[in-house]
Amino acid sequence: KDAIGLSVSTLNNPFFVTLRDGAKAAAAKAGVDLVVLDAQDKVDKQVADIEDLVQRKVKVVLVNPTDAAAVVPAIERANAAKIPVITVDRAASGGKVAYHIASDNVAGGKLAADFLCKLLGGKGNVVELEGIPGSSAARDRGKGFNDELKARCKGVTVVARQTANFDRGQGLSVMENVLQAQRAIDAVFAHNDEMALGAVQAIQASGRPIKVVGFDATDDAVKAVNACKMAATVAQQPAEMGRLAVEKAAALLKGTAPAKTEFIPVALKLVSNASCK
Amino acid sequence: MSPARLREWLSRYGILLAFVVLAAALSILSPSFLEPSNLLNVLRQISVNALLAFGMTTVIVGGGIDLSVGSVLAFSGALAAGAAMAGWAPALAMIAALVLGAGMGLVNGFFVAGARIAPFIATLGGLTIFRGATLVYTDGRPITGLPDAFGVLGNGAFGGVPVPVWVMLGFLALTHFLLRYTGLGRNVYAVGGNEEAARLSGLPIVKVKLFTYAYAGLASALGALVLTGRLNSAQPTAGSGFELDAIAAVVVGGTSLSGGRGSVLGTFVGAAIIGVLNNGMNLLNVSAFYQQIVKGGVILGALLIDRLVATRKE
Amino acid sequence: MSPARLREWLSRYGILLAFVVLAAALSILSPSFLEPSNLLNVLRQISVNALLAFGMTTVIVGGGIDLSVGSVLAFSGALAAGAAMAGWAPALAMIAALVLGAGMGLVNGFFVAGARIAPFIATLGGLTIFRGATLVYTDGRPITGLPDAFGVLGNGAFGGVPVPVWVMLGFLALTHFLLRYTGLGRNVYAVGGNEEAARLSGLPIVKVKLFTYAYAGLASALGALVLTGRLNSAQPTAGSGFELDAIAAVVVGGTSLSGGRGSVLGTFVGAAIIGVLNNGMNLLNVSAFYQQIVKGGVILGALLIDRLVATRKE
Amino acid sequence: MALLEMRGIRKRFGGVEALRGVDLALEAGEIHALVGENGAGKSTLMKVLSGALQPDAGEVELDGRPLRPRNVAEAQRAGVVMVYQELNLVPELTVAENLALGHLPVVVRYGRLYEAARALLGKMALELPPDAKVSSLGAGAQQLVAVARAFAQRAKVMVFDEPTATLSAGEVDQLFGLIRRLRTEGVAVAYISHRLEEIFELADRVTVLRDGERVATTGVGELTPARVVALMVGREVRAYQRPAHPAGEVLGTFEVQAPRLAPLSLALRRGEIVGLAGVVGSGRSEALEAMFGLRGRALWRGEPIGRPIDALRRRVFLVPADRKAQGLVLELAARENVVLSILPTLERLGVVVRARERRVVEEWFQRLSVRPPDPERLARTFSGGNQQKLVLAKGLATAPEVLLLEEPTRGVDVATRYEVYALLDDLARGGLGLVVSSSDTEELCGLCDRVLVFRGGRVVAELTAPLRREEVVARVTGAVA
Ligand SMILES: Nc1ncnc2c1ncn2[C@@H]1O[C@H](COP(=O)(O)OP(=O)(O)OP(=O)(O)O)[C@@H](O)[C@H]1O
Ligand SMILES: Nc1ncnc2c1ncn2[C@@H]1O[C@H](COP(=O)(O)OP(=O)(O)OP(=O)(O)O)[C@@H](O)[C@H]1O
Ligand SMILES: O[C@@H]1[C@H](O)[C@H](O)CO[C@H]1O
Ligand SMILES: [Mg+2]
Ligand SMILES: [Mg+2]
Repeated sequence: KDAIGLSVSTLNNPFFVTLRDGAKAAAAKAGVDLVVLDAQDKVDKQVADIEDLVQRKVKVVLVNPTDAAAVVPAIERANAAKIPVITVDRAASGGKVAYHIASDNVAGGKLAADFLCKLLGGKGNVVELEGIPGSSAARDRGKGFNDELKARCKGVTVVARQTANFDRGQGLSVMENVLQAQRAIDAVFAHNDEMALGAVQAIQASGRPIKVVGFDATDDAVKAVNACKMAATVAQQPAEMGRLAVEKAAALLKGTAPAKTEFIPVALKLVSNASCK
Repeated sequence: MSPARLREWLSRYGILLAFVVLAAALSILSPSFLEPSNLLNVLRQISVNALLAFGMTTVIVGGGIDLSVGSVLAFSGALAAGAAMAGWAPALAMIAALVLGAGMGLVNGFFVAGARIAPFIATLGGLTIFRGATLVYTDGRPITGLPDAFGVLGNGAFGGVPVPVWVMLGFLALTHFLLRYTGLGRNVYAVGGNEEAARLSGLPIVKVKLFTYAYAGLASALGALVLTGRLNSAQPTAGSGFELDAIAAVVVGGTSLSGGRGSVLGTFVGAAIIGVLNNGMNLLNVSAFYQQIVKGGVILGALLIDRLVATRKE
Repeated sequence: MSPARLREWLSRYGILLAFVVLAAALSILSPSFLEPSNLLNVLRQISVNALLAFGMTTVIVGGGIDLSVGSVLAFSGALAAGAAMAGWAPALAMIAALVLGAGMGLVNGFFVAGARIAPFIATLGGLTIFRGATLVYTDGRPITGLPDAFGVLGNGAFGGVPVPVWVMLGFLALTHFLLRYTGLGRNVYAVGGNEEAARLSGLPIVKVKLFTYAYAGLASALGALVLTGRLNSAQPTAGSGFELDAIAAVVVGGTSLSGGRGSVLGTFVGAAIIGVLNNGMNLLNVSAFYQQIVKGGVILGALLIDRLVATRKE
Repeated sequence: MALLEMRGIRKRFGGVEALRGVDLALEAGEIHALVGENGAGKSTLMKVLSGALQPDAGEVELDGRPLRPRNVAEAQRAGVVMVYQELNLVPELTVAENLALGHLPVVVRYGRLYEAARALLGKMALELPPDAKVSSLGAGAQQLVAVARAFAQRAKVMVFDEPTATLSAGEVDQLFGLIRRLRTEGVAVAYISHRLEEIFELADRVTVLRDGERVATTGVGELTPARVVALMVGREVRAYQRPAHPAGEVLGTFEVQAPRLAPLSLALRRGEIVGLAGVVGSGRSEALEAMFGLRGRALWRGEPIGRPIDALRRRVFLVPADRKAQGLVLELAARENVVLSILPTLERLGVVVRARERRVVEEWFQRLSVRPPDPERLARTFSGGNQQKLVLAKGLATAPEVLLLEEPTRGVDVATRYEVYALLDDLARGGLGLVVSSSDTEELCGLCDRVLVFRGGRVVAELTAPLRREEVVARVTGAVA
């Protein structure tokens, strides 16, 4: 049986666990082995993991980069071994990549900006909790969000911008800090739901009325939106990403798909709750 | 007071003094610092670190060290949450987690006391293993939707004081009593201070060490319950890196890393210094990146002054 | 050979044996393990950890410990990258980073040897401060687009052997020579083995300790250059947690955490065991979450067997 | 039938056979002295008895019942208590806590604990504060705490392993009183000491060990000191007396200032051995350590010595009292210890030149006849006396002009001791000046040209050869002002 490898930035985030599950199901259906390695958000471990996948002679490498630049040498190593590479959810900034399968994160950032703008009536102070610096997801969401505010919603200003590395615990502590420092905050945009839920925890403890928008639509976040603890979340489809990636890989294996650089966007939608005030 | 006792008192007083100076400076710089609500806020924020640090003090006084506290916290938190989700009564799930936390500590203790592997490396193994076990158990996903009882432990209040603060103070009193006023506690000092002497005095070295690690495990599990409540969920990554914070609180509080000396009251002051520092920098709007520099600098500075005072007195 | 030397040799041999058994098991389980390309692969993968661990060995033999190596790595990597981006010649930027890394080590050394703060806590301060400095310097963002020279250090090859492997072996030879054949190296063992005796023998204790920390800083900076090359960028979070990996390699390699004993060759074996373990589990498709459990378990198991062998021989 | 019978006890440590089938019987109400050279097996035998070590073979009977303690606590419960050769207290705990260690109640009530400690100390006529940390006490007081702890337990058999090594004369008298009281209470006492006069003052019977075997057990009345020594070493030995020799010119003068010490000036001649005498705390150690820059301030030939490194530069070397803690790096080879202070002179471009190193090490191994003559062995594996020679070799390799020695033969057996004396004499003849601080008056009298007697931080007398022990003792104890 042929094997394909999947190097994930971290499996400590339910988003990627779902992505992995989608990939596993697709692999079972396609009749290939799937080797999943967890980089634990460490750039150096991810490089070593991909090297080991190349060594193991997997037929295709699927990569969800921890950092866009740091992963490049590893991708080049796979290229040198003539193993096709597909990036999933986050992009690499170099190397030869056959497909890039991800949400259109710039569009997702815009979606969040438009929603918040309307919610705040075009005026207010926003805090932005950034994902891992150097990951394309964080960069693109930040770009989409901020460009949109500057272009179409000048009344809303970003008063604090800090990274919480896509992590819930850090979302809590960073938000606690920001709450101490900033007197006037109307809303928070977090680059993912884990950070958003951490921020919600801090905001509840402070008792201040602040709207929170997240990204991913994880089960927890959807529950929070339904309970009016979060205003909205931009839904990604991680299982779909995993499935698509494995299917593309299988097609490459059979030679039924061409190996050319192509971005395959995965649909996004906003999950909100109109019954909250 | 004999000169030696005076010196000891002064050297403890040195850190208290540092604390008072720090607090005074902050209350001048930021008017909101001294508000009762902020003080309670600081106490709540330090509660988890303080709980771990109390357990860590016990281990360190006994001549060891425990790097696995953060992982034990994560695992016992996940187990408590998992049990509750499986339908156990919350109280029962919590008690089970405390017992299991102590059990994980015992495993560490076995490698240190039974197999005589250096504590640093034995508990480094524990750090890796219990973290892995947490990931396997939770499948990398947070456990959410916990019964309200957990939230009360993390975010509730009683008589105007947050529940985590009560838990912390209760455990402080318990640990202080244990170390200071029980035969077992004195044996911990003896084993940490001079293991050979303790052995020749017929003390049960292995049991004493097992106890210290089990106690640290218990403290971690207690911290897990508070943190799970505060985050309203059990996180697979909870507690990573907490071991270094806990050790910092212990050392700043005047406990010697070579064992046999120290007190949990000092550790409390140590944890408070670190907490006040974090809180103060937030109030003063020090940028997050600079906070780390300032924090490291202030801690080293405090120890430096402490050292100078101690040396002058020698 | 005298019995004591034989025992010493056997106890070192114990770890080598563990290594051989592990490697044999892996080569049976996975046919690709013993391929030369994979062995070079493993060597390249352990190079950064090994470099840090060589520096760490020097500090530990000298009776200290250095928790700041990961942060020193991040900071000196960022400084090298920053200088190169500012237009410095790559070689110059690299040399500057090595000097600055050694300088950061000296700062640690000052707190330990000059101010006599316990090494654990002094370098924990260093860990925080240098990480903060890195974040401030990089504004928390990776530095990318480096000149090719960096890539060569990380990913180039010379005579079929990757450059990082040459760097590692060269630094291994240098460190071994230094510790074993120079007066300074002898002094490191003496100071770590019995500081009081070293003082009464007229050794310059403070200078010796400063040297060990500076050397660890240099090793971290060298690791930074290799890692920056391997990642084609300087990452602000690079190296976090590396201190524990480095210490694990040192201890698994048979160096005593209490100082005065050990060898950098043992550390190399220790780093290799850990590297082979990581590589082997990836080749064997051990599930990611279980990898941590297996890793912790194998390391503790190896130490346990080592202990049993050593005890039987006493 | 004896209270305690040990039969055929064997114990091996790696290659060393410490005990080769030793029998020993202790009667209730006797003080039984154990003597023998260093490494003869005295401590090992007693540790087997006290549960600190497990024998390889042999049996022990107490009161006719077999005794096989697996640890110290079991032996204590059976009624065997030992005061160990190495001080075994917990420095950070109080006197009272140390006294009760191993028997602390579940909940400690300090009021009661101190009360009990005070009562115990009072009964023993010891004036020690129960609430003081042990680390705040002097060495002698600490030893008395260890003794008191043993007394606190109701024991049938009590063992004392070199208990007087750190005691002053007064404290020794106190201890002897207590031990005699044990005898009247019917306790069997085993007493180990290298000080023969103590044996003759105290013991009823004497057992002599040599190389892990018992060579004799006799009533003390049937023995003379010379006979005991002969049994210990297997031949006759007479007290050491340094042969006559001419005095040299003045080498230089030490001007010493140290806390708790009156200013002191000592002019030292070539070939001269000056002794420093005094009880513990009299200031003789302070004076010696100040000359090496360990405390206070000293001038040598007008140049300041503030740190050991200053002293070494001025060719002054100290052989410290505690060779394990201060003298040697135990985990390094003997070779590495011997050259530790002269590494810079052996280096070329920072690298130690092995040939030069070997030459130095071989020379000193030979001149001091270190045994076994294997420089590659770890320092830890040499016996006490030979470790002492290693420390001396390290010092002599620096080519000193002045050699300071603190308790140069503490815990060193008679035969080796004489080797050390002859060596010191040899060095003095070679033109060195020596200053020896010792609590052994026999040693001072046999070895020194003159002796400075310290009391309360000042020199109260200077005695010159011929030295008589009675006079030195009288001055030291203050019996004669
Ligand atoms: N833990 C040990 N490991 C190895 N050898 C030991 C150990 N303890 C004792 N020995 C050896 O056993 C022998 C007997 O030692 P022991 O301590 O009983 O002698 P001793 O008669 O008490 O000497 P001293 O008068 O110096 O105290 C010596 O050769 C000693 O080196
Ligand atoms: N760890 C060891 N391994 C091997 N041999 C040892 C060891 N320790 C001691 N020995 C041997 O035991 C003998 C005596 O050593 P020991 O240290 O007990 O001497 P000692 O005269 O009792 O010293 P002290 O009076 O300082 O206690 C020596 O022959 C030495 O080689
Ligand atoms: O898109 C993903 C998710 O938003 C996740 O929560 C963190 O990593 C990003 O790349
Ligand atoms: Mg001995
Ligand atoms: Mg002895």
